[in-house]
Parts: sequence; C-alpha cells; structure tokens
Amino acid sequence: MRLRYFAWLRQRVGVAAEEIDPPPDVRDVAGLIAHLRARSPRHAEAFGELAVVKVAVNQTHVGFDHPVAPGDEVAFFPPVTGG
Amino acid sequence: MRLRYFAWLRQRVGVAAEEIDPPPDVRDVAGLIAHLRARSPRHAEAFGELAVVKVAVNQTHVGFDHPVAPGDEVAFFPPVTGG
Amino acid sequence: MVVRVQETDFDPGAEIAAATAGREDVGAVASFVGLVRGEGGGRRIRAMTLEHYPGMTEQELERIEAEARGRWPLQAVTIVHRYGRMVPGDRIVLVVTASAHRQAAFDACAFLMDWLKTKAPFWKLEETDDGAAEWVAAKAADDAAADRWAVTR
Amino acid sequence: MVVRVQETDFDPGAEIAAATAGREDVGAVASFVGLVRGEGGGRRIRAMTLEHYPGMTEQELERIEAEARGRWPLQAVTIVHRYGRMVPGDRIVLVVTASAHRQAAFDACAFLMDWLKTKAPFWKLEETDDGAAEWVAAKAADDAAADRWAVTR
Repeated sequence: MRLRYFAWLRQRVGVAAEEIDPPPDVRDVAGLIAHLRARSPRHAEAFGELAVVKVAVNQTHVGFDHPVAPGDEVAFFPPVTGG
Repeated sequence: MRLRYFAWLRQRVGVAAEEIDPPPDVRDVAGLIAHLRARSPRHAEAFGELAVVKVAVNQTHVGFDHPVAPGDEVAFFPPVTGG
Repeated sequence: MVVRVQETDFDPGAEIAAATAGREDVGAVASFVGLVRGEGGGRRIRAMTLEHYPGMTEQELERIEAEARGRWPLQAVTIVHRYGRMVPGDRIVLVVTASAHRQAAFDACAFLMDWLKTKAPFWKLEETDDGAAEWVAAKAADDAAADRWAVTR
Repeated sequence: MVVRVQETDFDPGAEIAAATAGREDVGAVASFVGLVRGEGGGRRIRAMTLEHYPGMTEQELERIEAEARGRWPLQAVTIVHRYGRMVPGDRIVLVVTASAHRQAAFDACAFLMDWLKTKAPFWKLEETDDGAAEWVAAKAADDAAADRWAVTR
C-alpha cells in the first residue's frame, strides 16, 4: 500500500510518500489511521487533529469508513486551499 | 436647436443631424415631435411608431415630457442594441 | 480607470496586464470579450455595423464605470467598445475588472456587460448573406439581465 | 478543451484568443485570472508556494471541466493552474469560458473558479516578511461560494 502526504501532513510525518504493508485487520481508512498513529510519534502528531485531515483512495476523495486494500494509493492532506 | 438622429431614425429622416428653429409653442419633446411630424413626410414616417423612439436632451436620456429650449441638442434613436 | 470608444480592434491580454501592472493588491481579474457571431435569429450574418452617439456614449460609459466602482471595491476597470463595421469572429467589446477578491471582480464585470448590452447608446445593423441589412431590435432577455442590478438610470 | 497544471507562467491573451480562434459561433468569452496578493490576513506576504497532488489534480480538473460543459452550452473551456513558488503580482490560475451568450460564459467561469478555490487539491504555504512560512487554512467564505452551485462531489 502506497501512502502519500501533502502540505503540513507531509511535514509532520516527515516524508512525502511511504510504502507500508498493514496487518490484515486494517480494512478501512479509520483502521489505517489507527495503525499509522502507533507507527511513530511523528505519525501520531500528524494524525492528532482528524477534523482537518482529508483522505483520497486511488486519487478519489473518500470518507474515513472507505475500505483500503493492498495495492491502494492512500493520500492524506489538509482541507484544500487552492488558487 | 440641434437635432440628431441615429440608426433607422436617421435613415428614415434622411439626415444625421439638422438645425431647426421651432416655434415658441414647442416647449417639450412631445411638442417637438408633433412639430417635426408636420415638417415632412419622411419625418412623419420616422416618428410613426413612438413606442420605439427614445430621446436624449443634451446627451441625457429623458421622457417625452422633458422641456426643450433653443440651443438644446435633442437626439432621437431606437432602443439601444449595443455590444 | 480606462474607458475607450474606438473603431480599431483591441488586445485583451494587454488590457488585462495593464489593469494589474505594478500592483500587489489585486487578487482577481475578471474579463469579458464580446464577439460578432456568424449567426443570429436563425440567419447567417455576413457583417454588422455598430453606430453610436459620439460624446454621449463616452459620458454614459464613464458614468456606469463610476457606478461600478461605487458598488464594488475595484482596483481597476477597463471598458473598450468598438463601433463601425465588423465581421464574424471580430471582437466588439471588452470589460476588465480587478479587485482583491473574485466575487467583486465577477459581479462588477457582469454588471457592466449587462449595462453595456442594454443601456449604452449603440445600435446594431446586421447584414445577412442575401445582402439585406436590418437594424436589430432590443431583446427583452437583455433588459431582464440589466434589471437584476436595479440600475434606474 | 484545455486543462493544464504547470509550474511556468501562462499568457491570458493567448489563451483567450486560442479559445475562439477560427470560430464564428462564440459571442462571449469570460475569463478570470487569479494573482498572488502582497497582503493576507493583515500580514505582508513575501511569497507563496502551491503544492498539489500530481495525477489527482489533473483528473479532478478534467472532471469539473466536464461538469461545467454539462451544465452550460460552452464552445471552449480553458483551465490553467500553476504550482510551485510565486511572488506577489504573479499569476496563479486562469479560467476561460466561451459560449454563444454572455450569461453561460460568466456563470461557467464563476462556477469553475469557486470549485478551484475550494475543491481542487492544492495547498498554499505563505511566507511572511519575518521569514515565517505557514500553511493557509481553508476559508468558510470560499466553501459557501462553492456550495451555491450544489456540487456534491
């Protein structure tokens, strides 16, 4: 599973992307976030304020209840502030 | 008094502008139009459909009850269709 | 603030650039270009000629430009309107509005165009392919668009 | 139909001309240019950097462009959005919409800009004069503008 981070989420996690192989009980975005929080203090800090974390699975905006599977590209980012 | 005509009013009257010296009982636009209608068959035809005749006195849109005086520039034209 | 009534063509890119040149307080530039269409009311249009009322036109354009600046916080307004004979594809009119934020720029630009289409002293003579030339009648839809803004003059 | 996400600047005049080149059925071209302002939230802005999500951004821009074409009769739509570091006065984004009539061109242009400001995957990092760099938080006013159009995705 490929993870991508943007804006301050990227800065807090400390990398723009990483490949992970989550345990089989990680079935949706919420489960993935719980898994990531336990991964490192930086991840825990990045995912500290979930109200301002958005997610896209395979480049489509989804909710935290959306399923995730091996091979997915999962991106985390703040609310957009474009243009 | 200087009269100016635009668009099909100009074509019907046959001139773009003319200087006239109306009799003293011509006190407003309506009176001026009545005077012009009697001036020539072309004027009579031009002022045949008053619903589609607009008027400006000294380059300001006015109604038919607006006063006119010697020295005024009075313009007649159809509803605008610009741009 | 630029208001011009001219027979020659204009350059939208140059006018847009001029509206913001040397400024750092403009976040939004809205613009509109009106062009001659090759078709109108189901007929082929070969050309059109715009007649205007020299003197009054410029005065009215300056008045409505001031009205737009009174209604919205605008850093720049440009109105260029052509007269004379034009063929399909030719540019007729340009409005550029610059503001800190996009809503003011968009609204002012639409306001000015609605006004130009319905109140500016221009008259359009259309030449169709069969050689006929006809003065265009005013459109009720355009009047309704201008009436949105409750401009009473 | 043109959708581009690029680091380099663009030329609004050239894009407007390209949207109507060789056509006689376009009567109205609305356009919008967004620029970097030198001031934001009461602070001097020295520069800003736009980060985006390559791949997703283009896909989303193409989707909203198709949505605009489904809502309004448009002969041309151009969206150019820059990313990277820009300074006050720099152009950020361009939207051009061409239609037979002005209302469709204006509405589609405003719709696309509202969407770009609120839904396109771009993030803005502002550098202030004291050397601080801060990620800009999303604005409620922008969300309200986009919600006017009842775009649910």
